Amino acid sequence: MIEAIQNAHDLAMGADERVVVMGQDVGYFGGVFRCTAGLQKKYGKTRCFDAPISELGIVGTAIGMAAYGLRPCVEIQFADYMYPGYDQIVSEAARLRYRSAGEFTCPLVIRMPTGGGIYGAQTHSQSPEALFTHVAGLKTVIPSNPADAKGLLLAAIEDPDPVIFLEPKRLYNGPFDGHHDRPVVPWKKHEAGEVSPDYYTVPLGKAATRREGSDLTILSYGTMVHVALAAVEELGVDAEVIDLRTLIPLDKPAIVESVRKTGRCLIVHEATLTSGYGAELAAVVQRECFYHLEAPIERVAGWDTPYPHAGEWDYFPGPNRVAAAIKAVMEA
Amino acid sequence: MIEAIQNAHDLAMGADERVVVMGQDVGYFGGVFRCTAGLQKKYGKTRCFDAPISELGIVGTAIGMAAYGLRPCVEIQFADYMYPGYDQIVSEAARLRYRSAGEFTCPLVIRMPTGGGIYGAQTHSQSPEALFTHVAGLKTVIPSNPADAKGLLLAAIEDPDPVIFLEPKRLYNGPFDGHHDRPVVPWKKHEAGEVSPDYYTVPLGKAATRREGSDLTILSYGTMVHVALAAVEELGVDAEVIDLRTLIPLDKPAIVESVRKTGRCLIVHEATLTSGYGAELAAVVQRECFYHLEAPIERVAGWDTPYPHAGEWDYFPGPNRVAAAIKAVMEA
Amino acid sequence: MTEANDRLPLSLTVPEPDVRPGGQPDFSHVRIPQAGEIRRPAIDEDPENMRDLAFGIIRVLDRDGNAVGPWAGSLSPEELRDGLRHMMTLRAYDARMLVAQRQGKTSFYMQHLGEEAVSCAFQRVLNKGDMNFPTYRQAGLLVAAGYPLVKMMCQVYSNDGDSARGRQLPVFYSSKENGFFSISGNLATQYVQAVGWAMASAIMRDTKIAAAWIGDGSTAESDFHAALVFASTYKAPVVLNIVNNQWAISTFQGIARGGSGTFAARGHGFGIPALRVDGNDYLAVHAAGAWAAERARRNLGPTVVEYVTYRAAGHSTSDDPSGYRPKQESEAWPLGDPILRLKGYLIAIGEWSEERHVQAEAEIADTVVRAQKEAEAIGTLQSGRRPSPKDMFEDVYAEMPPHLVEQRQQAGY
Amino acid sequence: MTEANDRLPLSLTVPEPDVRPGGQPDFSHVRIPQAGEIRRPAIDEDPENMRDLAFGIIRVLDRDGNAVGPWAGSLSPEELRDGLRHMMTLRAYDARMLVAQRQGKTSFYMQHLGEEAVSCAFQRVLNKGDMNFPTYRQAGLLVAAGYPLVKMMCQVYSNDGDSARGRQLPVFYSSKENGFFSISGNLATQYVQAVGWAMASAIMRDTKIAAAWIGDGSTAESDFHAALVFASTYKAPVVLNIVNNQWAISTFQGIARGGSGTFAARGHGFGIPALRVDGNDYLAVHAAGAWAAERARRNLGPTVVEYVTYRAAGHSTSDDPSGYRPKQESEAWPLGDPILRLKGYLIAIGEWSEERHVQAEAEIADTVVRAQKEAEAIGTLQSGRRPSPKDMFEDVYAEMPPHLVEQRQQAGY
Ligand SMILES: Cc1ncc(C[n+]2csc(CCOP(=O)(O)OP(=O)(O)O)c2C)c(N)n1
Ligand SMILES: Cc1ncc(C[n+]2csc(CCOP(=O)(O)OP(=O)(O)O)c2C)c(N)n1
Ligand SMILES: [Mg+2]
Ligand SMILES: [Mg+2]
Repeated sequence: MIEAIQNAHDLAMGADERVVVMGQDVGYFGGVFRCTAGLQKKYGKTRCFDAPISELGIVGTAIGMAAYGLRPCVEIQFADYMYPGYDQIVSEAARLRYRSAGEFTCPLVIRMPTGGGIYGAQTHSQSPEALFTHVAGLKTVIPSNPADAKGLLLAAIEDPDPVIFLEPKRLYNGPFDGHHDRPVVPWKKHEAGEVSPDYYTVPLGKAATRREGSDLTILSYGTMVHVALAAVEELGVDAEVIDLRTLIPLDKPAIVESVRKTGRCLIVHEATLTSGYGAELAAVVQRECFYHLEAPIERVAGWDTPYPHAGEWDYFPGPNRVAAAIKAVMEA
Repeated sequence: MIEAIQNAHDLAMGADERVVVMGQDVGYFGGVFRCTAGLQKKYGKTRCFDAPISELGIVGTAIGMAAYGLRPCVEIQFADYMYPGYDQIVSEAARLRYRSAGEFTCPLVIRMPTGGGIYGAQTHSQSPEALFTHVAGLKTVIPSNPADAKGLLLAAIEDPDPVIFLEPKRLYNGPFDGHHDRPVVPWKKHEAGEVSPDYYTVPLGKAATRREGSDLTILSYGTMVHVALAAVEELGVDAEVIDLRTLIPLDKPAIVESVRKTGRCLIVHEATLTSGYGAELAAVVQRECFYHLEAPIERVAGWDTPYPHAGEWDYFPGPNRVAAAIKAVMEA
Repeated sequence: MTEANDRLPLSLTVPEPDVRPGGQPDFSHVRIPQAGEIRRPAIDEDPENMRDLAFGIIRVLDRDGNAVGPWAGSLSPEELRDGLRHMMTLRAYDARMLVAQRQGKTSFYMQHLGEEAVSCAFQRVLNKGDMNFPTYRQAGLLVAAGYPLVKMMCQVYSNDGDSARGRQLPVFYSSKENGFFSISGNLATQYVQAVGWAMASAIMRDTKIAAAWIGDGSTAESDFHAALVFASTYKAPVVLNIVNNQWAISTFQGIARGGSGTFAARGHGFGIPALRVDGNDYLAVHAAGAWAAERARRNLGPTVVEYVTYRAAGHSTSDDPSGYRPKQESEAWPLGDPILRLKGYLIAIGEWSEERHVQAEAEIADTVVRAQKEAEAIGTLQSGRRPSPKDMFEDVYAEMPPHLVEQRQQAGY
Repeated sequence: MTEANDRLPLSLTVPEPDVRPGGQPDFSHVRIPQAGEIRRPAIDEDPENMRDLAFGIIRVLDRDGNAVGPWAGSLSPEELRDGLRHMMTLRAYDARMLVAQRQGKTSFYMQHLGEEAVSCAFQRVLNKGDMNFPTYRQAGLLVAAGYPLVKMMCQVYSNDGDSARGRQLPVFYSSKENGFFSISGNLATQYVQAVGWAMASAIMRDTKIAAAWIGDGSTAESDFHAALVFASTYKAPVVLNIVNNQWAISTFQGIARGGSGTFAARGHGFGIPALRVDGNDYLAVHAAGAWAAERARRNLGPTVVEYVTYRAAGHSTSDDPSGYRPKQESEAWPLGDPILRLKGYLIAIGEWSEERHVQAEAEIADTVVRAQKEAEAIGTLQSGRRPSPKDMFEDVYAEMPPHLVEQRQQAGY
């Protein structure tokens, strides 16, 4: 997935000189996850450069650049470190078009690796998507595979509004079904690991059905799509698995159609449960599908605690927890 | 409500010399809303003092003070301005006990006026409670009347953990039923406006039933409790109106019992709808009361836009919108 | 580690202004250099060699109405008369809008009383295409740029003529055309955005520069630091203005400033040259601003400029300063009134007269009243033509997403 | 406003280190004052009169192994031998833990190679009850305080002996008893907390002081600014340490520092006195730290201290510095190795010998190995006795709220 993201940057910078890349260690070194490798060499150090360790400064200057007319695509080294830039994201990037009635706009992409599974403990594992989905004016995107990552990132860079682009870091080097004790599978062995070298976009706001089924609908995104698929296969249940890809705007029609068909719904995410994005999904689904629902909607999510180091796999909502929840939904 | 909050500070500072008050304009002047009036004079300027305009600094130094053993109770001038301090709240205050396994703790209260209704536009009207309820380690409190405000604030100051204390600013000078075109009612004409001068606490985590009823359950908090009650009276529907008072920890038994009884549920808050705390409430209620629900749960909330100035009353979810939603829930 | 019980107890310092209500204002200890006293370094002077400029006060107009010293001479009499008219217009405009707010025609207002020179004079050092990132107290930038008063008033009234569709608090103007960035209610956020905007100009090998604005109190915010870090690192073509009007609502400047003598000194921590200027001296503001703008244009990087002035009125219409400072403090303020000072100078050099001044006042009053009538003919916050509630759902995104379409329908539009 | 098309295009400056991989490290332009050259001001010196100290480098040990100048003499030979042992212990500990990480016994590790003097020497200026707010690169504070290595290792292994129940990333220690505040993964947040802690001590009229720690790169964060604003305003009894080890992961210090010559200079923007010290000179670190601590104890307020050192190893076990700097850069670094320098000095004054050194190395290696065995007998990240998953739900709050009780039950506990 790293190559796909790097390639999206490369194509975007090649196609549009207004695209600039900034972030901690993204310049000469090419990013701690290598997502910007080679860009400085190719496009020069005023188009891809290292920033001081100030997420506020990165987002704040990027807003100024976007208002100027550039298309900054900036990296926050870990989603856990976006908080110092949160004021600029929420109070500024998200509101600039609105408060100036379109006179000033903010075409800005803020990328950040998210999620756990790499023993990063509480400050390298967070999934803060719900802190963005609550903010009017932001779009929030989270791919689950390289092909989508590239197409969504290019769509995000083209988008005239600020886009939060969450990259599940556990998927950087391969799909991950949650069985942490099994050998790592690289992307090249996965069908979605094949990425066209061309410039293409995946539209924001469109979910993808990863598996069709009739027993229940599983709504998920990012790493957890793979975990959900694994749990489904292991249980042998005929679930429909929807990968949301974009959280805001939400592809409500796809969700509603599926749940009305299956009559059952499970929501799976890695972020802490309470007030997570799953709550919004549950609220929407129960309202839109009330007369079709045969069982309460269940949520599988991270526990409402910080992400522990030693207990990483006790915390991570792996296939067993997902399977148990599938059973609960099916048996209710 | 201002006097009640001022009085709670006064009693807490009198009872415990570890209680210190800090914030912008809270010292000599006594706060832009006068909630700390007279405290500096009474307790000296090292126990109640003005802070520089740095919400980060206010929260950050308060965490250090709390770790030292003090009980800081700090004011953020408007909830809309808490974002610069959000990193310290989320990454530090909320996690200190956990990450040090109790070696260091953070008994800290962060007060902030919240909500609209005073023509404050987008930066003096926000209701960011969902940005706190998603964070493990925080408690989130929001009173709807002076008696509760005092008792909850004293409980918050006594609490050994960080508490976010949201004060609906539209309630500072009187209850508000959402009819902005009618004369303002002062608290002294309202029963909950009577506040005992004694030191007392209202326990965190306990909801209050403001009106018993059997037709439907309305879950709300802060200003919207009064709006909901008004809509209920105007419609003549026999609703049970629950004032949550504490969002985290949530009084789930009270909610579940009520909805199981009435079979219908409406959630009302002023914050933007998507990923608001209402989503969490809907997710919990549909799960716990699935077999008792006779209609989809509805949410009335602020629109998913910034809070506009001229259109304040088009934005505010007033009694008409609540009434329409009650009808929708009752007729579904 | 050893025990240290033999130590005297520590104590917390909480800075206090010299006087509080009831006390007698006394500014005699504030050292104010003579007009003409402060040197004018070369534009490309090494910051390390001009540290002294952060601790003096650059002044051009002396007490007798002469323009003296190395910073004098940046403006023609014609330009100065324009400047006088801008300041008088801003003051007249403020006065009318204040009354309009008291009359309930809008919800809120913020004046510039005593600070008119800062924004009015600075605007004149900018070129078309340059961008200010102002606070709510720099409307003089718009007035001096010739932005129509009617449009400003429509914003204040949140009426249908407001180009921002009534969405923002009064005085939160925006005009790209006039180099005035959309105002934010969150203090200081614009400061670092200005640096980014300036960086963009440099990245694009353009010639535009940015001007960042902040109040004394707001320099405590994080954005101020980020702005200085980024501006210093990338040598952004930006002027970093700090308007020190002595007060942040009820809090005096000593709380934000702490132990440094001045706000200008903040620049020294970053190797950024810093000037400190008499903010009530139109000529000094212009000269210092021009110096800093020239540095930016020559790709020499950022300059910090502190304007020493005084907020003569309340913080806003929600504030009554008599609760925290003596009523007479404003009059005791030693740098005088910017309008009177410029007027006196123009008269002294024979380019203005009491008669012309009275006439100008009348003309300006007339202009403002006419603009107000025009604006009120459209509407005020509570009456007349107001933006449609339908507008509320526009511009959240470039294209309205389905959930907002749905909500707009729910709202009945 | 006028058009400015006649201007030359601007351009963005992006600072670069002098050499990159493949280049030849050359530190000859780095001005390094002679040992003994920098003056030692009185403890209560006015910050304005000691600006020069932010631009020099306080050094005590010269190249010939003498301790010279006004900053010499703060430690006895006995204390220096302790210091040597602490540094050697830290280095031996690091080496073992690095191997343990490579062996998969834990997930991650961060070394102090080359920077041992900073934390080891500074700890010795503190009293019991004082509090450090460290980063992940000051474990020397614990070693020098006598905190058991076994406990440190249990933390690194996240095993059942870890007092923080395996919750934190390796090296994120915590020990209230030893004046070591719980480490955060979010850079810089501790800096302002230290100021608050110090303010609390002053509010309570106590005698304790705080020491804040930050890396060169992290000074760009907002918390750094807030810390300086609050410390300067309330004259908090805190030492504001900045460890400039030249690198922030792959980013050289020039990006964070920008145009100011040094990080110490940041203090000048706030009127805070600032020292700049040879961080590889145990005696200099101790003397400067003691000076700053004494200022705090005398209620004279904060001091900024920049330690000039070099991160000789990778940023962490996740980092390979050969990707962004020449491999030989570390050796070319002109301030030498802190252990070798102190050893040389002790030998020069006849208080140490090569033999004793070899023996000490063996003893220390033995101590570390024994501690490691003890820790591993409890467990490592992947094996042995680990904290129970049940613990995961504890300490989120003092009392477990119902929703966590429910989740714990769901988890099977
Ligand atoms: C982030 C943030 N915190 C607090 C406020 C509330 N507030 C509005 S104006 C003000 C004082 C600003 O003082 P200063 O920067 O000196 O500007 P001045 O009003 O004097 O021009 C405060 C505290 C705010 N708007 N934003
Ligand atoms: C808020 C935040 N942003 C980014 C990071 C990622 N990060 C961890 S260490 C580091 C470099 C820190 O450099 P410096 O402050 O110089 O300390 P050093 O490692 O050299 O001791 C970065 C960018 C982080 N931990 N926290
Ligand atoms: Mg001010
Ligand atoms: Mg470093």
